[in-house]
Amino acid sequence: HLPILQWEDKRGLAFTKNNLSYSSNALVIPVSGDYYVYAQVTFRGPVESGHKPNSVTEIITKVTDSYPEPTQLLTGTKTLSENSNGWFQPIYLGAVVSLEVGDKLMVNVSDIKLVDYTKEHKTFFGAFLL
Amino acid sequence: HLPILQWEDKRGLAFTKNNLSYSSNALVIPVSGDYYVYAQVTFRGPVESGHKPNSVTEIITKVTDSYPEPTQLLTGTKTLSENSNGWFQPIYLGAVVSLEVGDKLMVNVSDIKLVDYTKEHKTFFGAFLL
Amino acid sequence: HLPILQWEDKRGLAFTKNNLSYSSNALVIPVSGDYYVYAQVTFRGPVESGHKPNSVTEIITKVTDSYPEPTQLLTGTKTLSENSNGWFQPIYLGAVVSLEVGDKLMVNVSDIKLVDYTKEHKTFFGAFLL
Amino acid sequence: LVQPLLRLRRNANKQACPAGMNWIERAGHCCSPCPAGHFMHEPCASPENGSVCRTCPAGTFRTQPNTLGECQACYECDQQAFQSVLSNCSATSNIACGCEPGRFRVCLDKQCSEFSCQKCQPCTGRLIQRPCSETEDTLCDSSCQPDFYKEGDECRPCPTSTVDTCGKECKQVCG
Repeated sequence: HLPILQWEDKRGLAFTKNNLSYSSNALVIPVSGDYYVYAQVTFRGPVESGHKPNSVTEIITKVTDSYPEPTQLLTGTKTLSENSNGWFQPIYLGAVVSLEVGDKLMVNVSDIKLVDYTKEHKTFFGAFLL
Repeated sequence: HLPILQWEDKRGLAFTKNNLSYSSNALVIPVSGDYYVYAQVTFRGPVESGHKPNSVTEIITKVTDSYPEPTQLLTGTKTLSENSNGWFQPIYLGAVVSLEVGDKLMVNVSDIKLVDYTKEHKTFFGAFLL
Repeated sequence: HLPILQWEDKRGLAFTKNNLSYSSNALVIPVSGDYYVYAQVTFRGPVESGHKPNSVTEIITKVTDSYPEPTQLLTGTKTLSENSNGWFQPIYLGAVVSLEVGDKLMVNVSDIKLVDYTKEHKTFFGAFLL
Repeated sequence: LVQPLLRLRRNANKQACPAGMNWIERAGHCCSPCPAGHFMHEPCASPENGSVCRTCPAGTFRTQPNTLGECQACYECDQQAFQSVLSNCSATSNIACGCEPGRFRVCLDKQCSEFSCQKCQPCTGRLIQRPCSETEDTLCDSSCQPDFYKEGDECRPCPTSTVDTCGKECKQVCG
Protein backbone atom coordinates (compact mmCIF):
# COMPACT_ATOMS: atom_id res chain seq x y z
CA HIS A 1 0.00 0.00 0.00
CA LEU A 2 0.96 3.61 -0.48
CA PRO A 3 2.54 5.49 2.45
CA ILE A 4 0.11 7.05 4.96
CA LEU A 5 0.52 10.67 6.08
CA GLN A 6 0.77 11.64 9.74
CA TRP A 7 -1.09 14.75 10.93
CA GLU A 8 -0.94 17.36 13.69
CA ASP A 9 -4.36 17.42 15.40
CA LYS A 10 -3.97 19.97 18.19
CA ARG A 11 -1.53 22.77 17.52
CA GLY A 12 -1.99 25.81 15.31
CA LEU A 13 -5.07 25.69 13.08
CA ALA A 14 -5.58 21.97 13.78
CA PHE A 15 -8.41 20.81 16.04
CA THR A 16 -10.81 17.91 16.56
CA LYS A 17 -14.22 18.11 18.24
CA ASN A 18 -17.62 16.38 18.54
CA ASN A 19 -15.80 13.11 19.26
CA LEU A 20 -14.22 13.01 15.82
CA SER A 21 -10.82 11.87 17.06
CA TYR A 22 -7.42 11.37 15.49
CA SER A 23 -5.30 8.32 16.34
CA SER A 24 -2.56 6.38 14.56
CA ASN A 25 -2.69 8.51 11.44
CA ALA A 26 -6.45 8.25 11.03
CA LEU A 27 -9.61 10.24 11.73
CA VAL A 28 -11.94 7.93 13.64
CA ILE A 29 -15.66 8.28 12.89
CA PRO A 30 -17.70 8.64 16.11
CA VAL A 31 -21.20 8.27 14.68
CA SER A 32 -22.55 6.73 11.47
CA GLY A 33 -23.70 9.22 8.85
CA ASP A 34 -22.76 11.19 5.75
CA TYR A 35 -19.58 13.22 6.04
CA TYR A 36 -17.94 15.77 3.77
CA VAL A 37 -14.35 14.54 3.74
CA TYR A 38 -11.55 16.67 2.26
CA ALA A 39 -7.77 16.88 2.07
CA GLN A 40 -5.16 18.93 0.27
CA VAL A 41 -1.57 17.79 -0.19
CA THR A 42 1.03 20.13 -1.64
CA PHE A 43 3.70 18.14 -3.42
CA ARG A 44 7.10 19.64 -4.27
CA GLY A 45 10.34 18.51 -5.83
CA PRO A 46 12.84 17.61 -7.00
CA VAL A 47 14.00 15.81 -3.91
CA GLU A 48 17.09 14.08 -5.24
CA SER A 49 18.41 15.00 -8.61
CA GLY A 50 17.58 12.42 -11.20
CA HIS A 51 14.64 11.07 -9.17
CA LYS A 52 12.01 12.81 -11.27
CA PRO A 53 8.62 11.21 -10.66
CA ASN A 54 6.30 11.44 -13.60
CA SER A 55 3.20 11.73 -11.41
CA VAL A 56 1.95 12.48 -7.88
CA THR A 57 -1.09 10.86 -6.28
CA GLU A 58 -3.19 11.59 -3.20
CA ILE A 59 -5.83 9.11 -2.01
CA ILE A 60 -8.31 9.41 0.87
CA THR A 61 -8.82 5.85 2.11
CA LYS A 62 -11.30 4.21 4.50
CA VAL A 63 -10.42 1.28 6.77
CA THR A 64 -13.24 -0.53 8.52
CA ASP A 65 -13.58 -3.53 10.81
CA SER A 66 -16.22 -4.92 8.49
CA TYR A 67 -13.79 -5.45 5.62
CA PRO A 68 -10.15 -6.58 5.59
CA GLU A 69 -9.06 -4.30 2.75
CA PRO A 70 -8.93 -0.49 2.67
CA THR A 71 -11.40 1.26 0.35
CA GLN A 72 -10.20 4.12 -1.84
CA LEU A 73 -12.77 6.91 -1.43
CA LEU A 74 -11.23 9.85 -3.36
CA THR A 75 -8.19 9.98 -5.61
CA GLY A 76 -6.31 12.89 -7.18
CA THR A 77 -3.54 11.88 -9.53
CA LYS A 78 -1.56 14.26 -11.76
CA THR A 79 1.34 13.81 -14.12
CA LEU A 80 4.21 16.22 -13.80
CA SER A 81 5.47 18.14 -16.78
CA GLU A 82 7.50 20.59 -14.80
CA ASN A 83 11.08 20.93 -15.78
CA SER A 84 13.83 19.73 -13.55
CA ASN A 85 14.36 22.68 -11.22
CA GLY A 86 11.95 23.34 -8.38
CA TRP A 87 8.29 22.47 -8.88
CA PHE A 88 5.30 22.43 -6.51
CA GLN A 89 1.76 21.28 -7.05
CA PRO A 90 -1.32 21.13 -4.74
CA ILE A 91 -4.01 18.44 -5.09
CA TYR A 92 -7.36 19.10 -3.36
CA LEU A 93 -10.01 16.41 -2.86
CA GLY A 94 -13.43 16.65 -1.24
CA ALA A 95 -16.75 14.79 -1.38
CA VAL A 96 -19.61 13.34 0.66
CA VAL A 97 -19.20 9.71 1.75
CA SER A 98 -21.34 7.47 3.92
CA LEU A 99 -19.41 6.25 6.96
CA GLU A 100 -20.07 3.91 9.88
CA VAL A 101 -19.09 4.47 13.48
CA GLY A 102 -15.51 3.23 13.97
CA ASP A 103 -14.49 3.71 10.36
CA LYS A 104 -11.02 5.21 9.97
CA LEU A 105 -10.03 7.77 7.31
CA MET A 106 -6.46 8.18 6.13
CA VAL A 107 -4.55 10.00 3.41
CA ASN A 108 -2.09 8.01 1.27
CA VAL A 109 0.40 9.56 -1.12
CA SER A 110 2.46 8.21 -3.95
CA ASP A 111 5.76 9.39 -2.44
CA ILE A 112 6.06 10.80 1.06
CA LYS A 113 9.38 12.48 0.24
CA LEU A 114 7.54 14.81 -2.16
CA VAL A 115 5.01 16.08 0.40
CA ASP A 116 5.42 19.70 1.57
CA TYR A 117 4.67 19.33 5.27
CA THR A 118 6.41 22.59 6.24
CA LYS A 119 3.32 24.83 6.48
CA GLU A 120 -0.04 23.78 7.96
CA HIS A 121 -1.97 25.88 5.45
CA LYS A 122 -0.50 24.05 2.45
CA THR A 123 -1.28 20.46 3.42
CA PHE A 124 -4.42 19.69 5.46
CA PHE A 125 -7.09 17.03 6.05
CA GLY A 126 -10.55 17.09 7.63
CA ALA A 127 -14.16 15.92 7.74
CA PHE A 128 -17.51 17.13 9.06
CA LEU A 129 -20.86 15.44 9.57
CA LEU A 130 -23.69 16.77 7.39
CA HIS B 1 -23.30 22.93 -25.63
CA LEU B 2 -20.47 20.90 -24.22
CA PRO B 3 -21.05 17.17 -23.70
CA ILE B 4 -22.81 16.19 -20.43
CA LEU B 5 -21.43 13.41 -18.24
CA GLN B 6 -23.51 10.42 -17.17
CA TRP B 7 -23.20 9.17 -13.59
CA GLU B 8 -23.69 5.95 -11.57
CA ASP B 9 -26.04 6.79 -8.66
CA LYS B 10 -26.50 3.48 -6.83
CA ARG B 11 -23.59 1.09 -7.00
CA GLY B 12 -20.35 1.23 -5.04
CA LEU B 13 -19.74 4.54 -3.21
CA ALA B 14 -22.56 6.29 -5.10
CA PHE B 15 -25.87 7.07 -3.35
CA THR B 16 -28.70 9.57 -3.33
CA LYS B 17 -30.96 10.38 -0.36
CA ASN B 18 -33.29 12.99 1.15
CA ASN B 19 -35.14 13.16 -2.20
CA LEU B 20 -32.10 14.51 -4.03
CA SER B 21 -32.59 12.31 -7.09
CA TYR B 22 -30.61 11.58 -10.22
CA SER B 23 -32.31 11.35 -13.60
CA SER B 24 -31.23 11.89 -17.22
CA ASN B 25 -27.72 12.91 -16.29
CA ALA B 26 -28.77 15.48 -13.71
CA LEU B 27 -29.16 15.86 -9.96
CA VAL B 28 -32.69 17.16 -9.35
CA ILE B 29 -33.12 19.61 -6.47
CA PRO B 30 -35.99 18.53 -4.16
CA VAL B 31 -36.27 21.67 -2.02
CA SER B 32 -35.20 25.28 -2.54
CA GLY B 33 -32.18 26.42 -0.57
CA ASP B 34 -28.43 26.88 -0.55
CA TYR B 35 -26.43 23.84 -1.58
CA TYR B 36 -22.73 23.08 -1.57
CA VAL B 37 -22.25 21.61 -5.04
CA TYR B 38 -19.01 19.87 -6.01
CA ALA B 39 -17.51 17.69 -8.74
CA GLN B 40 -14.13 16.32 -9.68
CA VAL B 41 -13.29 15.11 -13.18
CA THR B 42 -10.00 13.35 -13.84
CA PHE B 43 -8.94 13.96 -17.41
CA ARG B 44 -6.34 11.77 -19.07
CA GLY B 45 -4.72 11.30 -22.45
CA PRO B 46 -3.47 10.86 -25.06
CA VAL B 47 -6.44 9.11 -26.57
CA GLU B 48 -5.56 8.78 -30.23
CA SER B 49 -2.29 10.05 -31.58
CA GLY B 50 -2.52 13.41 -33.22
CA HIS B 51 -5.50 14.51 -31.16
CA LYS B 52 -3.54 16.59 -28.65
CA PRO B 53 -5.91 18.95 -26.80
CA ASN B 54 -4.27 22.04 -25.38
CA SER B 55 -6.74 22.42 -22.55
CA VAL B 56 -9.45 20.63 -20.54
CA THR B 57 -12.57 22.17 -19.04
CA GLU B 58 -15.16 21.07 -16.47
CA ILE B 59 -18.34 23.08 -15.88
CA ILE B 60 -21.12 22.51 -13.32
CA THR B 61 -24.28 23.79 -14.99
CA LYS B 62 -27.81 24.53 -13.77
CA VAL B 63 -30.89 24.02 -15.93
CA THR B 64 -34.14 25.46 -14.65
CA ASP B 65 -37.69 25.66 -15.93
CA SER B 66 -37.71 29.39 -15.25
CA TYR B 67 -35.03 30.14 -17.85
CA PRO B 68 -34.50 28.59 -21.30
CA GLU B 69 -30.71 28.52 -21.16
CA PRO B 70 -28.37 26.64 -18.84
CA THR B 71 -26.47 28.71 -16.28
CA GLN B 72 -22.77 27.99 -15.74
CA LEU B 73 -22.31 27.82 -11.96
CA LEU B 74 -18.67 26.70 -11.59
CA THR B 75 -15.92 26.31 -14.16
CA GLY B 76 -12.46 24.75 -13.94
CA THR B 77 -10.34 25.10 -17.04
CA LYS B 78 -6.65 24.32 -17.48
CA THR B 79 -4.15 24.32 -20.31
CA LEU B 80 -2.12 21.19 -20.81
CA SER B 81 1.62 21.16 -21.11
CA GLU B 82 2.07 17.45 -20.69
CA ASN B 83 4.20 15.51 -23.09
CA SER B 84 2.97 12.96 -25.57
CA ASN B 85 2.88 9.81 -23.47
CA GLY B 86 0.27 9.41 -20.75
CA TRP B 87 -0.96 12.46 -18.81
CA PHE B 88 -3.51 12.88 -15.98
CA GLN B 89 -5.15 16.05 -14.72
CA PRO B 90 -7.87 16.23 -12.05
CA ILE B 91 -10.06 19.34 -11.77
CA TYR B 92 -12.05 19.84 -8.55
CA LEU B 93 -14.84 22.40 -8.21
CA GLY B 94 -17.03 23.23 -5.22
CA ALA B 95 -19.08 26.16 -3.97
CA VAL B 96 -22.37 27.24 -2.38
CA VAL B 97 -25.14 28.11 -4.84
CA SER B 98 -28.78 29.08 -4.30
CA LEU B 99 -31.09 26.62 -6.00
CA GLU B 100 -34.84 26.28 -6.49
CA VAL B 101 -36.90 23.12 -6.23
CA GLY B 102 -36.81 21.35 -9.62
CA ASP B 103 -33.49 22.85 -10.70
CA LYS B 104 -31.21 20.35 -12.42
CA LEU B 105 -27.43 20.19 -11.97
CA MET B 106 -25.16 18.68 -14.59
CA VAL B 107 -21.46 18.39 -15.34
CA ASN B 108 -20.20 19.36 -18.81
CA VAL B 109 -16.73 18.67 -20.11
CA SER B 110 -14.71 19.96 -23.02
CA ASP B 111 -14.10 16.47 -24.45
CA ILE B 112 -15.80 13.35 -23.16
CA LYS B 113 -13.10 11.08 -24.66
CA LEU B 114 -10.59 12.60 -22.25
CA VAL B 115 -12.57 11.75 -19.10
CA ASP B 116 -11.18 8.96 -16.90
CA TYR B 117 -14.34 7.02 -16.08
CA THR B 118 -12.51 3.83 -15.03
CA LYS B 119 -12.50 4.30 -11.22
CA GLU B 120 -15.35 5.82 -9.16
CA HIS B 121 -12.94 7.55 -6.77
CA LYS B 122 -11.30 9.62 -9.53
CA THR B 123 -14.35 11.26 -11.08
CA PHE B 124 -17.33 12.15 -8.86
CA PHE B 125 -20.17 14.66 -8.45
CA GLY B 126 -22.46 15.62 -5.57
CA ALA B 127 -24.38 18.22 -3.60
CA PHE B 128 -25.74 18.72 -0.09
CA LEU B 129 -28.20 21.18 1.43
CA LEU B 130 -26.73 23.57 4.01
CA HIS C 1 1.63 41.56 1.83
CA LEU C 2 0.28 39.93 -1.29
CA PRO C 3 -2.46 41.80 -3.16
CA ILE C 4 -6.02 41.26 -1.92
CA LEU C 5 -8.82 40.40 -4.33
CA GLN C 6 -12.02 42.42 -4.50
CA TRP C 7 -15.32 40.56 -4.90
CA GLU C 8 -18.85 41.13 -6.21
CA ASP C 9 -21.28 40.22 -3.40
CA LYS C 10 -24.72 40.96 -4.83
CA ARG C 11 -25.05 40.55 -8.56
CA GLY C 12 -25.33 37.34 -10.57
CA LEU C 13 -24.60 34.19 -8.57
CA ALA C 14 -23.12 36.19 -5.68
CA PHE C 15 -25.07 36.58 -2.42
CA THR C 16 -24.54 36.96 1.31
CA LYS C 17 -27.04 35.96 4.01
CA ASN C 18 -27.39 35.04 7.70
CA ASN C 19 -25.43 38.20 8.53
CA LEU C 20 -22.29 36.96 6.84
CA SER C 21 -21.42 40.30 5.25
CA TYR C 22 -18.84 41.53 2.77
CA SER C 23 -17.03 44.82 3.29
CA SER C 24 -13.66 46.24 2.17
CA ASN C 25 -12.63 43.09 0.37
CA ALA C 26 -13.41 40.76 3.26
CA LEU C 27 -16.11 38.39 4.46
CA VAL C 28 -16.96 39.40 8.02
CA ILE C 29 -17.82 36.59 10.43
CA PRO C 30 -21.11 37.30 12.27
CA VAL C 31 -20.98 34.54 14.89
CA SER C 32 -18.14 32.46 16.31
CA GLY C 33 -17.98 28.86 15.14
CA ASP C 34 -16.51 26.42 12.64
CA TYR C 35 -16.86 27.46 9.02
CA TYR C 36 -16.10 25.65 5.78
CA VAL C 37 -14.19 28.33 3.88
CA TYR C 38 -13.41 27.95 0.18
CA ALA C 39 -12.16 29.91 -2.82
CA GLN C 40 -11.16 29.25 -6.40
CA VAL C 41 -8.99 31.60 -8.43
CA THR C 42 -8.44 31.01 -12.13
CA PHE C 43 -5.09 32.40 -13.16
CA ARG C 44 -4.23 33.06 -16.80
CA GLY C 45 -1.39 34.50 -18.82
CA PRO C 46 0.76 35.68 -20.39
CA VAL C 47 -0.16 39.23 -19.51
CA GLU C 48 2.70 41.26 -20.93
CA SER C 49 5.37 39.63 -22.99
CA GLY C 50 8.50 38.90 -21.07
CA HIS C 51 6.76 38.82 -17.69
CA LYS C 52 6.58 35.06 -17.39
CA PRO C 53 5.86 34.09 -13.77
CA ASN C 54 7.11 30.67 -12.81
CA SER C 55 4.38 30.12 -10.24
CA VAL C 56 0.95 31.30 -9.05
CA THR C 57 -0.29 31.40 -5.45
CA GLU C 58 -3.67 31.80 -3.78
CA ILE C 59 -3.99 32.27 -0.01
CA ILE C 60 -7.14 32.56 2.14
CA THR C 61 -6.16 34.82 5.03
CA LYS C 62 -7.80 35.75 8.33
CA VAL C 63 -7.50 39.17 9.92
CA THR C 64 -8.67 39.56 13.49
CA ASP C 65 -8.76 42.36 16.04
CA SER C 66 -7.10 40.06 18.56
CA TYR C 67 -3.85 39.79 16.58
CA PRO C 68 -2.02 42.46 14.58
CA GLU C 69 -0.91 40.19 11.75
CA PRO C 70 -2.97 38.26 9.21
CA THR C 71 -3.07 34.47 9.57
CA GLN C 72 -2.69 32.33 6.47
CA LEU C 73 -5.47 29.72 6.67
CA LEU C 74 -5.20 27.93 3.30
CA THR C 75 -2.62 28.14 0.55
CA GLY C 76 -2.56 26.76 -2.98
CA THR C 77 0.65 27.34 -4.88
CA LYS C 78 1.74 25.86 -8.20
CA THR C 79 4.66 26.22 -10.57
CA LEU C 80 3.88 26.91 -14.17
CA SER C 81 5.31 24.72 -16.86
CA GLU C 82 3.15 26.02 -19.61
CA ASN C 83 4.79 27.33 -22.71
CA SER C 84 4.84 30.95 -23.63
CA ASN C 85 1.54 31.27 -25.45
CA GLY C 86 -1.76 31.36 -23.54
CA TRP C 87 -2.06 29.37 -20.35
CA PHE C 88 -4.75 29.18 -17.65
CA GLN C 89 -4.86 27.34 -14.36
CA PRO C 90 -7.47 27.14 -11.57
CA ILE C 91 -6.53 26.68 -7.88
CA TYR C 92 -9.29 25.54 -5.51
CA LEU C 93 -8.97 25.67 -1.72
CA GLY C 94 -11.43 24.61 0.97
CA ALA C 95 -11.34 23.54 4.61
CA VAL C 96 -12.96 23.91 8.03
CA VAL C 97 -11.53 26.66 10.24
CA SER C 98 -12.56 27.94 13.65
CA LEU C 99 -13.45 31.64 13.50
CA GLU C 100 -14.50 34.29 15.99
CA VAL C 101 -17.21 36.89 15.54
CA GLY C 102 -15.68 39.89 13.72
CA ASP C 103 -12.91 37.93 12.03
CA LYS C 104 -12.35 38.94 8.41
CA LEU C 105 -11.54 36.54 5.58
CA MET C 106 -9.72 37.63 2.45
CA VAL C 107 -8.11 36.09 -0.60
CA ASN C 108 -4.56 37.10 -1.53
CA VAL C 109 -2.87 36.23 -4.79
CA SER C 110 0.71 36.26 -5.98
CA ASP C 111 -0.04 38.57 -8.91
CA ILE C 112 -3.37 40.31 -9.42
CA LYS C 113 -2.68 40.86 -13.11
CA LEU C 114 -2.82 37.09 -13.66
CA VAL C 115 -6.29 36.65 -12.15
CA ASP C 116 -9.13 35.86 -14.56
CA TYR C 117 -11.90 37.99 -13.12
CA THR C 118 -13.95 37.99 -16.35
CA LYS C 119 -16.45 35.24 -15.43
CA GLU C 120 -18.03 34.76 -11.98
CA HIS C 121 -18.03 30.96 -12.34
CA LYS C 122 -14.27 30.80 -12.79
CA THR C 123 -13.14 32.76 -9.73
CA PHE C 124 -15.24 32.62 -6.53
CA PHE C 125 -14.99 32.78 -2.73
CA GLY C 126 -17.33 31.78 0.09
CA ALA C 127 -17.93 30.34 3.53
CA PHE C 128 -20.70 28.62 5.49
CA LEU C 129 -21.21 27.87 9.18
CA LEU C 130 -21.28 24.16 10.08
CA LEU D 1 -42.26 8.53 37.31
CA VAL D 2 -38.62 9.52 37.46
CA GLN D 3 -36.68 8.73 34.38
CA PRO D 4 -33.08 7.83 35.18
CA LEU D 5 -30.91 10.41 33.55
CA LEU D 6 -28.71 7.80 32.10
CA ARG D 7 -30.45 4.54 31.37
CA LEU D 8 -27.74 1.95 31.77
CA ARG D 9 -28.09 -0.67 29.20
CA ARG D 10 -26.10 -3.79 28.87
CA ASN D 11 -23.40 -2.24 26.81
CA ALA D 12 -22.16 -5.18 24.76
CA ASN D 13 -19.05 -3.78 23.20
CA LYS D 14 -17.41 -4.67 19.95
CA GLN D 15 -14.29 -6.20 21.52
CA ALA D 16 -16.52 -9.01 22.85
CA CYS D 17 -17.14 -10.47 19.34
CA PRO D 18 -15.86 -14.05 19.08
CA ALA D 19 -13.29 -14.73 16.37
CA GLY D 20 -14.81 -14.78 12.89
CA MET D 21 -17.67 -12.49 13.85
CA ASN D 22 -18.02 -8.72 13.46
CA TRP D 23 -19.75 -6.15 15.67
CA ILE D 24 -22.82 -4.73 13.88
CA GLU D 25 -23.53 -1.27 15.24
CA ARG D 26 -27.09 -1.04 13.92
CA ALA D 27 -27.94 -4.49 15.33
CA GLY D 28 -26.13 -3.94 18.63
CA HIS D 29 -24.59 -7.43 18.58
CA CYS D 30 -22.11 -9.59 16.67
CA CYS D 31 -22.92 -11.39 13.41
CA SER D 32 -20.95 -13.69 11.18
CA PRO D 33 -19.85 -12.02 7.96
CA CYS D 34 -21.31 -12.69 4.52
CA PRO D 35 -19.04 -14.62 2.15
CA ALA D 36 -16.96 -13.00 -0.59
CA GLY D 37 -19.13 -12.00 -3.56
CA HIS D 38 -21.94 -10.97 -1.19
CA PHE D 39 -22.97 -8.01 1.00
CA MET D 40 -24.99 -7.89 4.20
CA HIS D 41 -28.54 -6.96 3.23
CA GLU D 42 -29.85 -7.53 6.78
CA PRO D 43 -27.77 -8.25 9.91
CA CYS D 44 -28.50 -11.44 11.90
CA ALA D 45 -31.39 -11.22 14.36
CA SER D 46 -29.03 -12.60 17.00
CA PRO D 47 -25.44 -13.85 16.96
CA GLU D 48 -26.63 -17.44 16.66
CA ASN D 49 -28.57 -16.79 13.46
CA GLY D 50 -27.19 -16.08 10.01
CA SER D 51 -27.34 -12.65 8.37
CA VAL D 52 -29.33 -12.00 5.20
CA CYS D 53 -26.60 -11.91 2.57
CA ARG D 54 -27.21 -10.96 -1.04
CA THR D 55 -25.02 -11.54 -4.09
CA CYS D 56 -23.16 -8.46 -5.31
CA PRO D 57 -25.21 -6.91 -8.15
CA ALA D 58 -23.68 -6.88 -11.64
CA GLY D 59 -20.89 -4.34 -11.88
CA THR D 60 -19.89 -4.73 -8.23
CA PHE D 61 -17.74 -7.17 -6.23
CA ARG D 62 -16.37 -8.13 -2.80
CA THR D 63 -13.16 -10.15 -2.73
CA GLN D 64 -13.44 -10.95 1.01
CA PRO D 65 -16.02 -12.03 3.60
CA ASN D 66 -17.62 -8.87 5.01
CA THR D 67 -20.39 -7.24 6.97
CA LEU D 68 -20.77 -4.26 4.62
CA GLY D 69 -24.07 -2.96 3.33
CA GLU D 70 -22.95 -2.69 -0.30
CA CYS D 71 -20.40 -4.08 -2.74
CA GLN D 72 -17.54 -2.19 -4.37
CA ALA D 73 -18.02 -0.81 -7.90
CA CYS D 74 -15.89 -2.57 -10.53
CA TYR D 75 -13.23 -0.55 -12.28
CA GLU D 76 -13.40 -0.30 -16.07
CA CYS D 77 -10.63 -0.75 -18.61
CA ASP D 78 -9.72 2.41 -20.47
CA GLN D 79 -10.61 1.51 -24.06
CA GLN D 80 -9.89 5.08 -25.15
CA ALA D 81 -6.30 4.56 -23.98
CA PHE D 82 -5.99 1.17 -25.79
CA GLN D 83 -6.40 -0.94 -22.66
CA SER D 84 -7.92 -4.41 -22.97
CA VAL D 85 -9.75 -6.62 -20.48
CA LEU D 86 -7.52 -9.40 -19.13
CA SER D 87 -10.25 -10.76 -16.87
CA ASN D 88 -13.78 -9.52 -16.37
CA CYS D 89 -15.14 -8.22 -13.09
CA SER D 90 -16.93 -10.99 -11.20
CA ALA D 91 -18.81 -10.98 -7.89
CA THR D 92 -15.54 -11.88 -6.13
CA SER D 93 -12.90 -10.04 -8.17
CA ASN D 94 -12.34 -6.67 -9.77
CA ILE D 95 -11.67 -6.33 -13.49
CA ALA D 96 -8.06 -6.74 -14.63
CA CYS D 97 -6.81 -4.58 -17.50
CA GLY D 98 -3.85 -4.91 -19.86
CA CYS D 99 -2.86 -3.47 -23.24
CA GLU D 100 -4.22 -4.26 -26.68
CA PRO D 101 -1.99 -6.45 -28.86
CA GLY D 102 0.90 -4.47 -30.33
CA ARG D 103 1.09 -2.19 -27.28
CA PHE D 104 2.91 -2.30 -23.96
CA ARG D 105 2.36 -0.68 -20.54
CA VAL D 106 3.95 2.66 -19.66
CA CYS D 107 3.48 2.91 -15.90
CA LEU D 108 2.54 6.31 -14.53
CA ASP D 109 3.13 5.41 -10.89
CA LYS D 110 5.33 3.03 -8.97
CA GLN D 111 2.55 0.48 -8.44
CA CYS D 112 1.57 0.69 -12.09
CA SER D 113 -2.05 1.02 -11.02
CA GLU D 114 -2.22 3.75 -13.66
CA PHE D 115 -0.67 3.04 -17.02
CA SER D 116 -1.02 4.02 -20.66
CA CYS D 117 -0.59 1.63 -23.59
CA GLN D 118 2.07 2.64 -26.04
CA LYS D 119 2.70 1.18 -29.50
CA CYS D 120 5.51 -1.38 -29.68
CA GLN D 121 8.38 -0.24 -31.89
CA PRO D 122 8.49 -2.17 -35.17
CA CYS D 123 12.32 -2.70 -35.49
CA THR D 124 12.06 -2.21 -39.28
CA GLY D 125 15.09 -3.73 -40.94
CA ARG D 126 16.48 -5.07 -37.70
CA LEU D 127 16.47 -8.40 -35.90
CA ILE D 128 14.35 -8.52 -32.74
CA GLN D 129 16.36 -9.18 -29.59
CA ARG D 130 13.30 -9.40 -27.34
CA PRO D 131 9.73 -9.26 -28.62
CA CYS D 132 7.25 -6.68 -27.29
CA SER D 133 5.40 -7.91 -24.20
CA GLU D 134 2.63 -6.65 -21.89
CA THR D 135 5.18 -4.78 -19.82
CA GLU D 136 8.11 -4.03 -22.15
CA ASP D 137 8.69 -2.54 -25.58
CA THR D 138 10.34 -4.57 -28.34
CA LEU D 139 14.13 -4.64 -27.98
CA CYS D 140 15.64 -4.26 -31.46
CA ASP D 141 19.03 -5.60 -32.40
CA SER D 142 21.54 -2.83 -33.04
CA SER D 143 22.70 -4.38 -36.33
CA CYS D 144 20.60 -4.47 -39.49
CA GLN D 145 18.94 -7.52 -40.99
CA PRO D 146 20.41 -9.13 -44.13
CA ASP D 147 19.62 -7.02 -47.28
CA PHE D 148 19.41 -3.87 -45.13
CA TYR D 149 22.18 -1.29 -44.71
CA LYS D 150 22.75 1.29 -41.98
CA GLU D 151 22.09 4.97 -42.60
CA GLY D 152 22.39 7.08 -39.46
CA ASP D 153 20.66 4.99 -36.83
CA GLU D 154 18.16 3.56 -39.31
CA CYS D 155 18.28 0.36 -41.33
CA ARG D 156 17.24 0.81 -44.99
CA PRO D 157 16.45 -1.93 -47.50
CA CYS D 158 19.05 -2.52 -50.21
CA PRO D 159 17.88 -0.79 -53.40
CA THR D 160 16.56 -3.38 -55.88
CA SER D 161 17.36 -1.53 -59.10
CA THR D 162 20.42 0.63 -59.86
CA VAL D 163 23.01 0.27 -57.18
CA ASP D 164 24.84 3.58 -58.04
CA THR D 165 22.51 5.68 -55.82
CA CYS D 166 23.95 3.64 -53.00
CA GLY D 167 26.41 5.34 -50.62
CA LYS D 168 29.53 3.78 -49.20
CA GLU D 169 27.71 1.80 -46.43
CA CYS D 170 25.06 0.70 -48.90
CA LYS D 171 27.62 -0.55 -51.42
CA GLN D 172 29.47 -2.41 -48.71
CA VAL D 173 26.31 -4.31 -47.61
CA CYS D 174 24.30 -4.48 -50.78
CA GLY D 175 27.30 -4.99 -53.18
